Amino acid sequence: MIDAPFLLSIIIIMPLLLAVGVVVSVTQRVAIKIAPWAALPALLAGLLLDDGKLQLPGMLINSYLLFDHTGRLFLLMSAILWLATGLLHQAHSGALYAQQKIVFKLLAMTGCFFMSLAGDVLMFMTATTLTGYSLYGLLAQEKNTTTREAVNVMLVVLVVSDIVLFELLQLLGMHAVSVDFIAMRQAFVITEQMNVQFGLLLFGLGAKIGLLGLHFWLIPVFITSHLALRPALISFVFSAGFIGWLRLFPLGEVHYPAIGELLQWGAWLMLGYALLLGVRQIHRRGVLAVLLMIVTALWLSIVAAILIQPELWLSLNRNLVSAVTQMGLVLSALMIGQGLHKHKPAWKHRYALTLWLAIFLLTVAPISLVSHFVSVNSLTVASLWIGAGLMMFILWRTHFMLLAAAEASSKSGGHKMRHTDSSVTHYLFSGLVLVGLMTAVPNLKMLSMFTVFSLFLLLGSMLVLAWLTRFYKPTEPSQLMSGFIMQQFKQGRSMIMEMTQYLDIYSNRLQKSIKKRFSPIFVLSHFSRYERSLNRWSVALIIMVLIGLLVSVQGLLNQ
Amino acid sequence: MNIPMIYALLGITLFSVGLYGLIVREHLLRKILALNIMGSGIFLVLVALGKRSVGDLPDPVPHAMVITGIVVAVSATALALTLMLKLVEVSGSAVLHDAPKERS
Amino acid sequence: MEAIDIALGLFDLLLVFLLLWLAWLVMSSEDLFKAIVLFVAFGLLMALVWVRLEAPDIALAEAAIGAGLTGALLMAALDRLNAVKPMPAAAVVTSAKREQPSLPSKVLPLVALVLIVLGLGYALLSLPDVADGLVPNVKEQMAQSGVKNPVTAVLLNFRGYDTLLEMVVLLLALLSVWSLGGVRKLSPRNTNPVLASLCRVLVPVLILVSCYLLWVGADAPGGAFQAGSVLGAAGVLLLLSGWHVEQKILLWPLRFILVLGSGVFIIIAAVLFFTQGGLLTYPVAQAGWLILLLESAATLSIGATLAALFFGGIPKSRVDQ
Amino acid sequence: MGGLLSDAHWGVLLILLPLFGGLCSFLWPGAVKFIGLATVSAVALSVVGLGDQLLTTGVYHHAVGGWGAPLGIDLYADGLSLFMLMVNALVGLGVSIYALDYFDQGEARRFWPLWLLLLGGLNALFLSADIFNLYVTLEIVGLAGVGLASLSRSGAALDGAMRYLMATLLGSLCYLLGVALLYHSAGTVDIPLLAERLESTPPVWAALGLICAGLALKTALFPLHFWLPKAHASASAPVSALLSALVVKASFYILLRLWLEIFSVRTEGVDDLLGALGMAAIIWGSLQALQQTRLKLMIAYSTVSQMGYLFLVFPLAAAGAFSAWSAVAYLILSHALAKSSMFLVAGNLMHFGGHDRIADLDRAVQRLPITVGAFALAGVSIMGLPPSGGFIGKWLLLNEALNQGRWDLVIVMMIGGVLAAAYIFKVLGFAFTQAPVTHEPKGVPAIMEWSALLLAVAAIVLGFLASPLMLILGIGETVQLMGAGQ
Amino acid sequence: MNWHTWIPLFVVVSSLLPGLIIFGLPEERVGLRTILNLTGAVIKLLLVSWMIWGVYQGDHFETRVALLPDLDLVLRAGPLALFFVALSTILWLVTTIYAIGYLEGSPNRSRFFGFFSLCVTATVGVALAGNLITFLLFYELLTLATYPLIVHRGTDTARRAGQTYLRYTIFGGALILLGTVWLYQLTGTLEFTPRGFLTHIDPQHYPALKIIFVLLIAGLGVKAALFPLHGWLPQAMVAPAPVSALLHAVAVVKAGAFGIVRVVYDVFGVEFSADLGVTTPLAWIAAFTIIYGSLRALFQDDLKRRLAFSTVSQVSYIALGVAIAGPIATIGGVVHLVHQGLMKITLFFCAGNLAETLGIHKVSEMNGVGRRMPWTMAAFTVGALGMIGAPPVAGFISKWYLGVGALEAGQDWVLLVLMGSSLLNCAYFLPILYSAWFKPTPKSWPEEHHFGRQETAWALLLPPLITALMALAAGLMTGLPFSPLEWAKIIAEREFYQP
Repeated sequence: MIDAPFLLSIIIIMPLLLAVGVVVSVTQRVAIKIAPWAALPALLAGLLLDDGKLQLPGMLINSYLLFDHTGRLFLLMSAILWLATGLLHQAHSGALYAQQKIVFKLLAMTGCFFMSLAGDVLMFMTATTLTGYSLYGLLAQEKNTTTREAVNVMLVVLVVSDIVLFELLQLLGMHAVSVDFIAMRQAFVITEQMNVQFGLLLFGLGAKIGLLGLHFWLIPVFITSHLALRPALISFVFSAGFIGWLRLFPLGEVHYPAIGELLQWGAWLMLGYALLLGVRQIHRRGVLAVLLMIVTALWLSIVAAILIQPELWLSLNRNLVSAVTQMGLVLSALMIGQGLHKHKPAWKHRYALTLWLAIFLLTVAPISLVSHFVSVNSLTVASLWIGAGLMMFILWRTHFMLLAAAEASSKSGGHKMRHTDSSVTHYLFSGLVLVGLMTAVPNLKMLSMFTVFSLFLLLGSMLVLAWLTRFYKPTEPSQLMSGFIMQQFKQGRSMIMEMTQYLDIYSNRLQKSIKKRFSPIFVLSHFSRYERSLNRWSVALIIMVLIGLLVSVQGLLNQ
Repeated sequence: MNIPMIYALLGITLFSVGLYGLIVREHLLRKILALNIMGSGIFLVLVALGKRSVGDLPDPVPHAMVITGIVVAVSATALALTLMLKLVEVSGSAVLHDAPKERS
Repeated sequence: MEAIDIALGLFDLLLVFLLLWLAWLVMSSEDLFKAIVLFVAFGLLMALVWVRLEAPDIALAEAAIGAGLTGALLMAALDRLNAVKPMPAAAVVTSAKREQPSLPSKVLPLVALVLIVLGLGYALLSLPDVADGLVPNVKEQMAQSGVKNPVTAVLLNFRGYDTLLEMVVLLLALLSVWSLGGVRKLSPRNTNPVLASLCRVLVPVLILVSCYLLWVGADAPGGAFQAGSVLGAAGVLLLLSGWHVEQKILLWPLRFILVLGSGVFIIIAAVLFFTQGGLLTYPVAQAGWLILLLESAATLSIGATLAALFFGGIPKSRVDQ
Repeated sequence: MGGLLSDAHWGVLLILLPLFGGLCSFLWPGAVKFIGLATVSAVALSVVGLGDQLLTTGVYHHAVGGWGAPLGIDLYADGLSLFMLMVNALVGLGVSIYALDYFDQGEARRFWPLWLLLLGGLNALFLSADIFNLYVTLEIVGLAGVGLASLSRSGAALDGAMRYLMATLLGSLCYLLGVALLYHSAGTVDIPLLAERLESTPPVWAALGLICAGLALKTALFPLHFWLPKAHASASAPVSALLSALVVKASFYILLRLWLEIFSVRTEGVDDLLGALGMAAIIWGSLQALQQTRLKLMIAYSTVSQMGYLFLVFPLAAAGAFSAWSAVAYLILSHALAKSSMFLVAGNLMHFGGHDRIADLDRAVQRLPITVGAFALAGVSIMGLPPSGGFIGKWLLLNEALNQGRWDLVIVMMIGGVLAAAYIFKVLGFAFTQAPVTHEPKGVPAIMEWSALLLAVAAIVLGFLASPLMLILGIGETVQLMGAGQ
Repeated sequence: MNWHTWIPLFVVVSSLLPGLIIFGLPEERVGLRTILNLTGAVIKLLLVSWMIWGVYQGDHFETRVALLPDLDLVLRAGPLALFFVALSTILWLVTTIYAIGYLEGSPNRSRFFGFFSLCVTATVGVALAGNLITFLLFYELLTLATYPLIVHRGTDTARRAGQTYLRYTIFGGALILLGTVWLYQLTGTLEFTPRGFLTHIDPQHYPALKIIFVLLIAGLGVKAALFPLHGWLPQAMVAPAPVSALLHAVAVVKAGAFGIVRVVYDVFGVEFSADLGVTTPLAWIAAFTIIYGSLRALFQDDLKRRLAFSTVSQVSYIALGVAIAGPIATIGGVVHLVHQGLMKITLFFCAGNLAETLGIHKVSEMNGVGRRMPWTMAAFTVGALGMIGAPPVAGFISKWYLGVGALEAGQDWVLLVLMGSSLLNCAYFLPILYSAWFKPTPKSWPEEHHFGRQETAWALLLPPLITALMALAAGLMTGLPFSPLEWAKIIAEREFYQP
């Protein structure tokens, strides 16, 4: 392992240089060629470099790049996913796709790497906003209005969550001695209004990973996003959401059983809601959005457990991170791979095999963490098992529905996807699943025989259940948007617009009326009448006499 | 109430009559006359009060002042008359209008 | 003795009453010509008052300038006024009636008038009965003044600076009149023989009188201003009788004479300034001569100025009349 | 010449020179411009001479004819009169340079003699210490002013001149009656002696009343300002500059001088009356100025308003503080410079455009940048914005008013400043906008533009010369006396 | 070394002299005029950097000229003064380049550049003023110098805008004059002393001091566009773009804000004014202006009016920072002085570019403009993000310090105001970005000028990019020793909170 922290900076500088290259017309052609491989240095660094810290002298307020275990794992995940995005982009759009897209892509990539390497809070905020806005730039390129609307909602949520996070950091900043994560965590520990700050954290970070109240943007964006952008989306969501938790929230150092209980029940609620949504959801990527919600629910239950028994954190830390990255990779694999079987019947068996493996890996990740809680917190164990079961059930159900749909369409001769680029997706699909397998290896070792057996039992039962319910089709497809909240949002916006519009109109009208009534000419006109009378000789001289008399009388008085 | 005091009182009455004329009468020639009468009134006051000196020689300084005053009065009157004539030539009336017409 | 005093007292009261009545008439008379004639009469009575107040110099000046010349100027102005805008008597009356001054603008001045008279009267009455002012100072310094007549001494020596400025005032008046451009020439009178002969007799006499007044000024009432005004009267008489100044005198000599009075004064002041080191400090020995020189120059220029003022505009030569 | 220079009587020179110049220019109309300019510059030099003489030897005192106070007439020059002489010299120089090119041949021949005699009269007025002598100089200034005002012989000019003549004569006669009363109650006409001999007896009060009324009429204080706008607006430009800057100030100077010496001890109520009239003048003058559509009338009304500022000093002077006097002297100098520059600018615009309607200042900025620049700088001084002399005057006056807790004066001064800004920027606003070109513009000679600018710049530079000028004001104990007296 | 006494004067003269010369230049001498302008700017930059280096070492620069016997004009280069002078000098250089490009071929440019240099002289004077009287002198000079620039176009609307501008500023000037005289009356001195010179005044004058504070802040508030007195700013947008860029984003508005900082810190002293109880109402007004400005900006279809209202709200951040009497909040307020200047001038440059090249004045006409003018819109985006407070660009640092400072000073409600204003900023900036980048371009632009290959003239394009980069660098590189933030810290520690 090379101990050279300065190499870390290359990870960030490389994509930026390429972005500049793309913009400058001279080097545009070369830069576009290299663009897809921009994630390579991050991958190599993730593999070869050992932990370290790089102090950036001028940058922000004494900020530095931190490269530790969680950083490494998330960096690897983002690197792989961005590599996949690059390849998919090149494969799918073929021709020299819009220069604007590449610039946004490279910027988003830099942002993601920055997030995993950020050593201090402000750097992390910069990275999140950079990625958020450039991803928005990428997603908003689509022509049809529904995607536009969905992505706009996403942006609004992102911006609001950023502002909330910024306020939280300011609240912490008051107590923190400096701006980096460690100091922030101490600040978190010693604050009095813990619940206010935890609420802000939950809102700020939850918005990105689809917390219950803020999940409405997730499904539409997952469904409408362009094929090549899906891995990037997952990488942004996972790193923006989970790195924030891991770095900012002092897991293991703070003991708040009250909040823990509340969070636990929140997680249960989320799981129930996810089940409801999953069943009603027919679109294959919509389902994956629900899966993401389930993952978040599991994460919250784990956090709740740690809040109740902080000492669990030490042992749990490493596997939790690897489990999360594993789930991320598998989810992104499913995002690309699901539904591939339609156009390449020959690859059907390989596809079925990888799908099975993916589902297995996805569900085994939470189960592998069960061993930590088995003796301590039964509720968390139950939620983990239920979560895994739910995931399996929903995945299988969508798989069977896809199979049924495939038969129906093959009978009616549905449209054929373009064949050429689907091969790349195949390879990437299986590649990502294999990488997921590799990250899962350390966790699998932890599995006891009993858990493996019960896992397979669960797998079988879920398979049967999914097979039975594959014919139940929800009557009307769930709208693209979870309608109700969107309407509220729209009406609220228009109402505010009108209210402040009146403010504008009234102030103009007020100004005009003042000008008309008290205009100087109006006031002065009746002064000129007095002036004319003053100009008459007799009046003036009488006044003069009066003044003379006044003066002499004055003299007499105070003689 | 000796003689000089009477004449002094006459002087101030003449001054007031002149002032009254100046205020009330509108024709410029009359105003010039009024000014002259006021002037004589003031000269009267000057010389009359000068007479109160003991001995036979009345105070010569007011006399000198009055002679200067008379010359100044005549030059002012001459100028006023010429100005009035020019004004009449131009504006046609020897009365200082309060310029309602020229109020632009 | 009392009889004379009583008579004189009665005479004074009569004079005071007459003057007041005349002043009121001048102010309230409707017809301008009448007003001017009354004003001339007022002037003559004023001369009488000056005699009563033992101010012979002023009496002379008042008679010559106050009554005579101002009267002439007013008459000439009225004549020109009628020539420019023949003012029908009715027009004057109607104009007066049209703007019949409303009651307050009539009563208010009267009230103000009465207040002024009362105020000033009270002020005068509280003055001490006997105050000899600057008489002692004048008596002391009379010796050095170089003249015997105290008024001339004050006028030309003690307060010579005032006289210098006064000459400038006279010149200024003339300058302004000339800068206003010529007024209409007097309406041409057919020079009737009586006026011509009177003029031939009277002018030399007037010139003689002015010279006498100039000379006697040093010792007795007289002096530059009285002499000058008499000379001016002579000039007016000549102008009235249609006499015209020749071309060649018009340009430079006339201006020289007009400027002579103040010019000499300033030159002497400058000379004295350089020699004596002060403004108008006459050396005691030559004081008398210097005053005489000043007075003669002043007489000449006053006469010319007063005549020119009567004439109105810049006298053009006969050619471009 | 050395001996002559050091102890020479510069004062006498100041009086004789202009009179002599006036006579020569009357005698030799051909060389009138040369004589005029020579005399004015000679006067300016002698003012400088007098200045350094005063600085070295203190107050200048000269008995005319060697007769001494009660009998003869005294010339007296202290800080205040030197300041006024400086105003004369500066504005006189500027206006004379302007007049070189402004008048055609005929008018020039009539302008210069009158102007030089006026200058002589003003110098005599500022130097004399004898109230009857002041009357005669007042007459000279009055008649010369009327002569100059009626120079252009237009209908409006004659009407204005007539009103001005009537007002001046009436004012002088009242003043003369006042002098008579003073003479007969104190037996002398010399100011220092009067100061010693006068007690508060009824005649003195009557005299005070008459003199205040007469001089207020001549200074066009608020209710008696009816003659000023027409006279100053209708006269030709350099003449209205002289009238506004110098002549109006002369009668104020006499009132100030008499107040300083004779009356201040006895008057409590009267100075508040004058202060009240001053305040009314500021407000009324500005309001009227705002309404005028013609530039020269506006500037004339602005004079009425600015004169109000000068009268504010009377209520403050009761405590005899030195800063009140220096404030008023400063205001006089800066107003004289700024106002004369403004009238010269108005002259330029009339000469260029044939009219001075404010609304149709057709893009004057583009065609006459120097003139509009001069107007702007002069405006800055009139408004009392910082870099200018007007600001220093306003600052001192404000300081003094606050010192004595006179809040009414402070408020009025503020309103006056804002109103002044209103009507000045109204003109500047129009200078930028395009108006329909109604006439064929006539070129304005460079001298006329530059002399206007020179005066305006002087008003601004004045702002930076505060301390040396205050030193000059300090000469002569009259001001200190007042201060020390209280 | 007597050099130190004359440098501040040279700095002021270095823009006054070219200005006066340019006034005299005939219209067609473009080359000479540009050289004069640029040399003036460069000389000033060098002098300023020399002074910055000097002050950093602790030297003392002061020029003293006697104005009145006991009152003199002082030009003193303290850290705070240099902070503002550096900002205005750099931006003057950039804006001159921009103005040369913008006014190509338009009438009476000599007059324009003359007054332009006068404005900068006045701004530098305001910054370097050592006592309240000098401040007042240059403050009024600024009013006089900006008026002709506003009415430069000579149209009737310009005249009316000039009229309203004057009505406000002259009124403000009068208030300040009254306050200054009264203060001079009470204390006898007007020198800016680090912790204020009013501590020794005996308490019975306190009500008077309160009124003086209100007078001064109202007078300064006119230029700093605090709520009731902001009416002139949106109307002054009728002026040409470089005028509205330098003056209404940097010089005039900042002079007002800088004045408020000076009055609160160097005249009253922040502790004294806090326990005098005057800072909280100021904080309330500033907060209300922030919200009001943003609300009004929401509905202005005219781009420059929207930016004007956003200036109204942004400048009140500085007032807010000052009013929260805490060291960190001060740093936030003072550093926002520079950050807001950099960001806002970029936005105005871009607005000028759009108006000049494509004839766009309305926000509704800006669909797809990102494609036609990508670089200008990139600069606009950087500026807009900065305004919103998005981290990489400079805006978020000042918001960060303001927020933390407010909390430290115990004024929690300020946090809500900051949050609300950030939201509103997003509400009126993001739609512009969205419509510029993602909406289809219209068939034709109102009046399009083509400049060969690049999107617009170099002189128009370079300045916004430079200022955008500066804003980005001020955001990213705040750690560097001479960055605005470090300098603000020096100001806070040296000038305001000396032990």
